[in-house]
Amino acid sequence: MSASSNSGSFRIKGAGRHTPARTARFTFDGKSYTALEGDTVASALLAHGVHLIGRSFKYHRPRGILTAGPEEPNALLDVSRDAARRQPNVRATVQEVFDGAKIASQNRWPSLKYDIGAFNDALSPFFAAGFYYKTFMWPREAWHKIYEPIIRRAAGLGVAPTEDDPDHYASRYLHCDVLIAGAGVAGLTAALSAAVTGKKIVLVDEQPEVGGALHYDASTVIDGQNGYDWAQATAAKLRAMPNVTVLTRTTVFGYYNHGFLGLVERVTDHVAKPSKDAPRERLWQVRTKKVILATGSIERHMVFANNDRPGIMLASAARSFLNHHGVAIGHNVGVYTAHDSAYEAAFDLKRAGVSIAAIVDTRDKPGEAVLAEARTLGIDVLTGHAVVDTSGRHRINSMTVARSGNFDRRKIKVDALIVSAGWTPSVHLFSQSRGKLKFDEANQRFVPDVYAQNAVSVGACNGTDDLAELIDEAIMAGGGRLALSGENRFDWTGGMVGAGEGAGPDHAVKAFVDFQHDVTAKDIRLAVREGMHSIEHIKRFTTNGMASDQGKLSNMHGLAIASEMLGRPIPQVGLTTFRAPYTPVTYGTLVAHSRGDLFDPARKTPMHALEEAEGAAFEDVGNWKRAWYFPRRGEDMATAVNRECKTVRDVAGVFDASTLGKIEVVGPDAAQFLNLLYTNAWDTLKPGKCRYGIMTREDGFIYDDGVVGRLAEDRFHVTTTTGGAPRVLNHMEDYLQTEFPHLKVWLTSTTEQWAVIAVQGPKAREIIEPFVEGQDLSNEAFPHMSVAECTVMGVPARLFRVSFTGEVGYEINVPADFGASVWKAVWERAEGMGACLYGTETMHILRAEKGYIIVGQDTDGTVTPDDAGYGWAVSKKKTDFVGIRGLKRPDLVREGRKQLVGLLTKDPKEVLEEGGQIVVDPNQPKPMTMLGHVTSSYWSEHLGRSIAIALVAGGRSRMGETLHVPMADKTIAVEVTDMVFVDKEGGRING
Amino acid sequence: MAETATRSLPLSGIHGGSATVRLEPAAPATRIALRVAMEDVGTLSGALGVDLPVRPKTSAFANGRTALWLGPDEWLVIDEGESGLMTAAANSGATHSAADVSHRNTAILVSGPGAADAINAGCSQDLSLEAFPVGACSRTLFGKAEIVLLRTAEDAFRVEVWRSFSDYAFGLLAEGARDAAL
Amino acid sequence: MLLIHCPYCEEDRSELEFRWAGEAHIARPENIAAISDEEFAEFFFLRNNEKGLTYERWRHIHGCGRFFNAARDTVSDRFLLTYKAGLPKQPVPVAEKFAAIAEEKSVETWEQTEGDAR
Amino acid sequence: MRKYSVFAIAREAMRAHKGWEAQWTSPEPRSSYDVIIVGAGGHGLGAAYYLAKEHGITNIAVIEKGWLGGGNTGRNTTIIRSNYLYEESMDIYEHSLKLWEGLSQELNYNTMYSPRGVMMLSHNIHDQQSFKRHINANRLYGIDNEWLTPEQAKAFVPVLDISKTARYAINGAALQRRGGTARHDAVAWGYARAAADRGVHIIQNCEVTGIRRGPGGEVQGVETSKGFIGARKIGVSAAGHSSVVMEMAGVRVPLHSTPLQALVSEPLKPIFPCVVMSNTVHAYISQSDKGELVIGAGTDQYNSYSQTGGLQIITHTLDAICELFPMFRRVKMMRQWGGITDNTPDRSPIQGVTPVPGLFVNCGWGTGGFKATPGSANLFAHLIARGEPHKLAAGLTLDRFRTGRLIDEAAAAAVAH
Repeated sequence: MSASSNSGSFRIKGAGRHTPARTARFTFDGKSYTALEGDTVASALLAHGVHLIGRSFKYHRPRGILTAGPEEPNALLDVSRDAARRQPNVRATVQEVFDGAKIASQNRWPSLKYDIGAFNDALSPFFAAGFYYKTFMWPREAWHKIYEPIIRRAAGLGVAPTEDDPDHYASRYLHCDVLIAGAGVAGLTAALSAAVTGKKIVLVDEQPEVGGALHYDASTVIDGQNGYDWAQATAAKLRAMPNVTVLTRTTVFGYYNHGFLGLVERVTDHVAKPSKDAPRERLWQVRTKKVILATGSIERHMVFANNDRPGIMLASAARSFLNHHGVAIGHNVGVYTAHDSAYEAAFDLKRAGVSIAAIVDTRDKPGEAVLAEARTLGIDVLTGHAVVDTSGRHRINSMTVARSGNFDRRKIKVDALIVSAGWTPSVHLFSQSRGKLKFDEANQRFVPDVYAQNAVSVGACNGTDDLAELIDEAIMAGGGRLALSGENRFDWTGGMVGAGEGAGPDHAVKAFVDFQHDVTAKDIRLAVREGMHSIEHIKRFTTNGMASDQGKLSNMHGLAIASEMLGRPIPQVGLTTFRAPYTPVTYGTLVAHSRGDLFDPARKTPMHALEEAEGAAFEDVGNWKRAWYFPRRGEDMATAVNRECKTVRDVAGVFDASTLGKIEVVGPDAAQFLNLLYTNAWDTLKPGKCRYGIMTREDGFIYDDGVVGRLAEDRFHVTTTTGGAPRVLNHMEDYLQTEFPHLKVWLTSTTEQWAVIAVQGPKAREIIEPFVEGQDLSNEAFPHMSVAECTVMGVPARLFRVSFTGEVGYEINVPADFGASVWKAVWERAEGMGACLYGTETMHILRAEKGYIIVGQDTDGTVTPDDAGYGWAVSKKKTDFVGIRGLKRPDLVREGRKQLVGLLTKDPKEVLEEGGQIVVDPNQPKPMTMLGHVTSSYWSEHLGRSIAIALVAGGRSRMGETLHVPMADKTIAVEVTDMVFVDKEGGRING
Repeated sequence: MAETATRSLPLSGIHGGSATVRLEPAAPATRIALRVAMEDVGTLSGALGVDLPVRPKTSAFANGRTALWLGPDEWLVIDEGESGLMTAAANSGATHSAADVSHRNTAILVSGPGAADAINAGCSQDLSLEAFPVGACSRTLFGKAEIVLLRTAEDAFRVEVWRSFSDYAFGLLAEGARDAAL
Repeated sequence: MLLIHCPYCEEDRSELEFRWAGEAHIARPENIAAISDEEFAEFFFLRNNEKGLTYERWRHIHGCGRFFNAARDTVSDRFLLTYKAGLPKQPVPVAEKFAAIAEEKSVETWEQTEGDAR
Repeated sequence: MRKYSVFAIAREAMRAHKGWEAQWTSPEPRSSYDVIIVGAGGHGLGAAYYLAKEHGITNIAVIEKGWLGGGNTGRNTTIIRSNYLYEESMDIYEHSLKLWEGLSQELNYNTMYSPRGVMMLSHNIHDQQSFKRHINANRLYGIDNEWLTPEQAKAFVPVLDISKTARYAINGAALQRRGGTARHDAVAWGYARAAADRGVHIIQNCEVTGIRRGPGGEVQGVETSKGFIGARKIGVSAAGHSSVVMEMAGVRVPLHSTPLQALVSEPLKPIFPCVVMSNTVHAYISQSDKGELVIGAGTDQYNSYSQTGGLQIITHTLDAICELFPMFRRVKMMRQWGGITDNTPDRSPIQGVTPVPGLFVNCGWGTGGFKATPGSANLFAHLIARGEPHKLAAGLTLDRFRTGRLIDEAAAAAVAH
């Protein structure tokens, strides 16, 4: 062993695949270290002999590095590039070191070595599984006020980021014929085989390089060359083919319906100075015809007392650190195993100059070949033995060994211990695809059985252990022809699930099944004793498998212990469901581009920029940004709105109505169609005229409203509410396509074809007159509720004489690209005449003064046309329209329904709160009987008092009655009135 | 009044793209949303001077006009000049619906070797040449906006989008273009 | 995310382009004004909500815009067929039906994976 | 039943916890019972418990096709609140909330009811009008719910982004302080333990395959995978599978069964103090005692019994969450899952008698049934015992779909969770 470089005294000269000259500096808990490029944080720390990495969730026990992959439950760290780029809960075994990385341990205070929380470990007899269900109940409030905050502070792992993430993320949809998950021997072979067929192939692997198990398995020979080298050469060959995409550092995290898979590619987290244009991660959403699952298998740990000390590690992980990273995990390593794979780890370590204290094997008869090799290398093998305990505070310093069934124990000094209980096929994706597993009794494992989608599993994830067989299977899955040979040094045997000897008896022994959540074998036994007989109950009661590694190591052990305790075979106990994601996925990646301006389209009208320049405040209405009011210098909202209201009534105002939905209804049966879709009659409407229409659904409740203009016998210009446009069109299409397909009529959304400039007020006509050509605007020629196609400022326009204010009103529709230009000219003239710009707030007030309703504000989906006082808009002559039957249901025709009425506060200065509830007797005890609520309420500058509209039970029969609106601090008396507050005779509108 | 309205395009002045993707707003065009029953397709084709395609996902081009199949009785007809599409349709004599949508839509031209990748940042369709050859067109979703996509060349697309969604579409294309260049 | 075959576009497209539109083949009564309250409630509210084979409507709202019908297995979410609006209820081909039954049995439903001993 | 307490734990700690008894037993079914409840979720188990406790009926079987608490009880995001709009809703949810407040003590099982507050974000004037309508109605009904300014909301949830430039800036919030969360499994287990202690049989892994009816149409019992089990009263409380079970008795109910997904993050130290919901951007979020951010996504659009949903539902939800809480972009999704929700046309539940004598139904809780668990169970027990609804549940009948007297919380723009 030589401490050859400053990249760590545990580096083995000549071992590993990194270049010694290429180094990177990082800090861990403030201390600086040098790593080699290609190191994971785990390998870099191990190279410096650092084994204590973190603290466990519940007992705060010291923990080290257990694995070399994404299944790592212990070594979770906080990794940051800078203050805003801080990432909690990062697996040290996955994160590659980059120059300048700042890395910190988690879940400890004040420091990793001296953690107050470790007191929990001493109290652990009290903290058995599910203990919190049995206590913390007295007194009543104490759970929320005292116990829960303490538990919360102790729980959790990393600290959430506190700054907005400055990185960006990308997303891409991808289509292929075959997606291959995993680029180990099986995946690469399948890819080669599939690639020659010319199909479009995507090969994905989560590691920085392809190779899978070949990272640690240095003895496998494929196609006559070292396995790892073959893998890299094969990847290069595949990358060169036009029909193949190879994605590394990319995890298939979810296998969803109909060949849809989610992938996450880590683009820059390993780079010291990423390009600004590079996303941190990229989401790939793949639709594939076929999936080849070559996801390999995961080694299991041994379950025995104090099996969680730093320095205890999976055998394959120790091999990865040695063979790939060139790092020895200790000087004097013990081995505890039930499977041959750990022997190979011992051989590799021994050959690298590490002494092997002993191989402790639970089996009486390990594989002959490995046993022979151990003898050759002079390694002590204790068959039929168990490790029953370990010692060492922050790192293992000895293992206690006993012969099976014997009480004699002896301590063997070690500075690391490698373990293997065998291998669990990675069937996560198969299971997510809703395939059905079967239990392989002989090998104590679940393997794929029945497929629910077009997928095939190859290699270790399919339970195929033999290399030659695996290669054949992969070639077959790929569908091509290929000659490939492979050779293993040893055929592995063995494996066990459940607790080894020394995991019990239950008193005071902690044999961990799930490391991160501190679930021990006795916790699982306790769950069974307490009546938890379903594996899901056991999981939930103990939290086994619910940590951030989602049970990759613990599920099979937990199941086996439960099975033994229940006296039922494993398949009868069942298996918990594998859920996406396979490994945790960053929210930012799933969100990808949908952030900031791209979170949701902000729809703006053609006049938006001009309105902005005039100082408009905007409000959100659905996706639209609408001008809300136009404050002048020094004005607050109320002042501005009062001025706008007064100006419109006295002079005129200009309003942007472009967002109103517009649907062009064209065809010989257009009127007949509208007859069916609206409660009103349309065949009587003459071309050139408009009518206000109400639309109900079959249930008879108001769905939308708007003015409809008839441009020709066969052409209507329908308007809808701003928010209702898409759903109204969908509703109309539904009836047209499926209920009334015989009608010759078509619908086209023209909302955005037209910019709509409303000019309202006594001077409206005077303002627009000079701009309009081809239409006489006189009252006689163009009275209220008229429509005409004409020319405005030289461009074809649709001019409506309509009013939502009660004043003379016009709505100029010009093709949208001309909107800004026309608006500018009209406003220039209007301004000169003393008019104003006004926004939606003023529009709301002016219409309320006239008693015009806003669907969605004064109605809420439970209001009939009659309730709203619009019974006149429901045709009595028509024999059919959508809603005709719903309107006649008993509850819709009963007495006492809520009806829209006006409310006037006794104190004219008092403005009711919209949403205020109305009662007869404000002094009644709670719960009070409520008659309805205030739907609209404003200060009316024109009237010099407040006005309101309300839904009130039996409202129209209560005219003149005094009711009350009780607020938190006072009760407001109101009088029920008519809904029209201004110009009841309607003279102004026709002026 | 002498003053004549001037036209301002929703994406005027905007530009963007990356090393492999060029993004530019298309020139103004005349467009109609055309609806006509199968039996009258021939008549309308004659009137418009372009054969309305009847196979899904296809388009036709003739006399400066492009007709895009959007649905079994629905086409988007684009004329890049100031032409009388509405009048031509009206004069066909056949029952149909034509609505002028020249200003409802605007278009973004996406070109370059990364064009398909840029669009696939938000479009779930397979844009390989086998699945979406030159001339193919489809209404679809691009992120959270509806678009009509037309492939005009192996490495060029026209993205038709409603004007109020055009900022969003351009912004998302710019992100896609940036990523496609990596 | 489902993959749905649009019978008008004659192509499989992502669910993103579609909107589900409820149970299929519920005809609006021709004499709707004359039906009873019970009949109206049945027409407007009551749905089969089948577990297994269901006939439903979809609209290719961000595609060709057409409403169409589909037969789908609500346990496996497999589409057995789709067909144009206006056609009567189409029988599921026998082979598809068997495939669906097999698939329904083959998919791991939560009852199977998360159930207790059987 | 051995009482749970800190002393019991201390005693057991001394003997390696060997003395705990099973929380419930797994008996073989008798040939008949007085009452059968189909579905051993929180609602069904709770109904059995209240039948035994308040109505003296103990000869009850709760029949469950999977494992108890394995349906929506064990899959939801555990939000509890009662600030609904309509009286029918306020009645039942407030009844429930009051029971939540004492449930741990009642059951001698820590259900971890945590009144940490449920905040609904208002993003526009429409939200504000709707929330104030709720707040006023709630106040006059004796239910707490208050309006907060954006600054007050931020003081309550420091990680909230209240900047005016946000795409959907926040203009206020409604807060129900008594709202909060509870531990979902504990509710099912607590009721199961307390019911079993009173003699109720909980029969798991037993699928109901038919409902047998007598000559007068009345129920006689259920066919199950374990054979016929008799009963003159059957209560169906089968959530997403209600349509399937009711169909066995020939009763159609106006339900859609739809997948609803949820997700949790990796565990984090406390960062999120309450429940926040936003109707406008479609998301809700809280943090569990274990430290996971628990996030509810929307329902998928189609009927399905598959308990899987589309990834696009998850991504859309996270779009919204990250807009509201930009610092969560680097947080990671650890696990996603789905349940089957049973949704009615008016998004309000159905609890009442059916046209079949002896058959009672409790369904249609949609995406929000967890909060109702104790109240619904309590009133369902009353319904089964008395044969007619309690006055607090009188409006929840099936008949409302005939008369049109709907309880349209969705139309009233309440957040439906």
